[in-house]
Amino acid sequence: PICPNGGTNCQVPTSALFDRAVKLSHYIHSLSSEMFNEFDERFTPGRRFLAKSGISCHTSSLNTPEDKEQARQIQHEDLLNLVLKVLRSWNDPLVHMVSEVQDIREAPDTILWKAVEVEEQTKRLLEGMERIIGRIQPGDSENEIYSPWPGPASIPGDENSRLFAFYNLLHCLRRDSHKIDNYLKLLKCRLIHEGIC
Amino acid sequence: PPGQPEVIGCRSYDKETVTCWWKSGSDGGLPTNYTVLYWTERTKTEQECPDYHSSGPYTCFFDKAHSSLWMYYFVYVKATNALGSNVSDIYRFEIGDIVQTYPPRNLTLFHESEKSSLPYLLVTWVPPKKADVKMGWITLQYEVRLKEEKKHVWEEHLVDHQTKLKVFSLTPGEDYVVQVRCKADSKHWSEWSEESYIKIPGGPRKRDMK
Amino acid sequence: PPGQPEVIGCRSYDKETVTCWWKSGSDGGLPTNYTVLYWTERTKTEQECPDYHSSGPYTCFFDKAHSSLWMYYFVYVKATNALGSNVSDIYRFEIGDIVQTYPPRNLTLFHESEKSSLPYLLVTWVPPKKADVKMGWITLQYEVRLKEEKKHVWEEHLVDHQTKLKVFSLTPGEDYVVQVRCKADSKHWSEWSEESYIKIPGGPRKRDMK
Repeated sequence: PICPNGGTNCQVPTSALFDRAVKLSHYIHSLSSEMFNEFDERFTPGRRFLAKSGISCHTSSLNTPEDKEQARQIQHEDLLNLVLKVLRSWNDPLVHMVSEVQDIREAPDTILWKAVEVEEQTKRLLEGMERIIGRIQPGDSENEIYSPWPGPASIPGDENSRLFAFYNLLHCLRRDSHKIDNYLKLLKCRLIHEGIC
Repeated sequence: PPGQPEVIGCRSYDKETVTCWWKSGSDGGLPTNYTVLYWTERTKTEQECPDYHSSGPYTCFFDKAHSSLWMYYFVYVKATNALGSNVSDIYRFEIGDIVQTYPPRNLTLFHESEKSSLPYLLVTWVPPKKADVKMGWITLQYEVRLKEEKKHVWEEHLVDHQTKLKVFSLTPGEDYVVQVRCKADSKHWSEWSEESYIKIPGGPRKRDMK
Repeated sequence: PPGQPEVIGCRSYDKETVTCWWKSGSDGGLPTNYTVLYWTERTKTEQECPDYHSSGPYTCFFDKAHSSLWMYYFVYVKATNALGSNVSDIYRFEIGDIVQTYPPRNLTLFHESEKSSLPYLLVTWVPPKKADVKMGWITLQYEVRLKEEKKHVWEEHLVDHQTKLKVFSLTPGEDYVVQVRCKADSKHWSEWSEESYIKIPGGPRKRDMK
């Protein structure tokens, strides 16, 4: 079969891959923010979650750029692989999140639907990132290390610690999905629009 | 052997799932078996159509789990009977190329003459079903067409992303028919919506009619 | 001792730097000294506000060197005088959550009636100052609103990332007022831009006016 680019090796244009990836990352982050805000409003008042030992994310060991200058200096290959690592680090926690939210008695239905949607769309985005990286830097990034999730840090039977562990997970998801969304938008400007968006 | 079958086309209504249509060639009166097969840009190995039924006869439906945003699909049909087999040409697509939504819905017409210095026809509609517009997944462009019922020439108006349109200077006393359609990611127009009708008030009183 | 001071709020115009506003409590007429203190999720040790002046009186400015995304900041004010001291509640934020840019600039209006079957108003603008859209550090969504000057109801249009909008079906002969605002990473809308005005040509010929 003849492909649009004339050859026989049909490929979705890289610009289209990035367009779809950015739409997905934006959507995942807005859902994650909504979930966190809804849970924060419902469960945090009076529980002083943050006064506890503070927030800790399983992905904090990944050396991600924290401001514009750092993001500007990092090579795009490294930034692409970072996005892939962060995404992979969320496979297991998202599966846990979907099952956990069903056991939280007063969790609003909207959080469950959004958790399922985030899990599904994150898988799609991960597939897309693997395509994009395969396109931009052919080479095996299959067995790249990522940040394994240690599992829920809650004391069995202690409802408050369980809610705090869930709060912590939602907070980290909101933060990491914002990072992914930011980095992808940067990469799209750099690689598709030659740095002039 | 059987005549050559054909993949007629593939379409995505929502940029998430895909339906392909196919037709058989001549089967010479022999019982002939048809198989829809596909591979993708990544998985070179051939697989069989996951669902022959959801979209009706002579179709193949790829649900979310079987459709990908990120790669090309290559689909063909194989016809086999006692005398041998025959294959269709390969139909190639990526989901971005085949998005064609359902038409817009709830087309409503309202003639406004009080609140405005100039009377106008207010046409409103809502995006088609299954087109996830709120997430920005699909960006839609709309086109409205209208004509006097008794005439043949349509007046067509492109209105970008708006879901309403005011049309000024229509002929008082005439009956109008209106339709709207939409285009997803500037690829394919949907079918036209159902027709809506309205009579524009005013116009020559009966007694004045010659 | 002095009354309780308060951190009113913090805002980032560019997703790179932060300005916080605070106000003092009652000082009972005694000379009272105010110190803004903060720590972050990472640097647990308390530090003093790096810059009390760049953003004007009763503020604290965190420049790029003192700003980092994806990290909680905890800010409070301490008032001290001869009778003792008092502290405000702690104001907690992440920079990503307090981004609120300046409004878009150079709002221009152009009525186009030749090029398309339907006349439209072309609204264009440029991103706000200090927002690094070019590099992709900030992506903006815009909202345009317009209304007939003599009316009260605004018509609103959401625009994704582009800096122009075609608005169809405006009433010929009427004067319109238009504004635009923007939102970074779907957090907080900026203020509305300055108003722009235009009279839409056409309208009922003077002769027809009763």
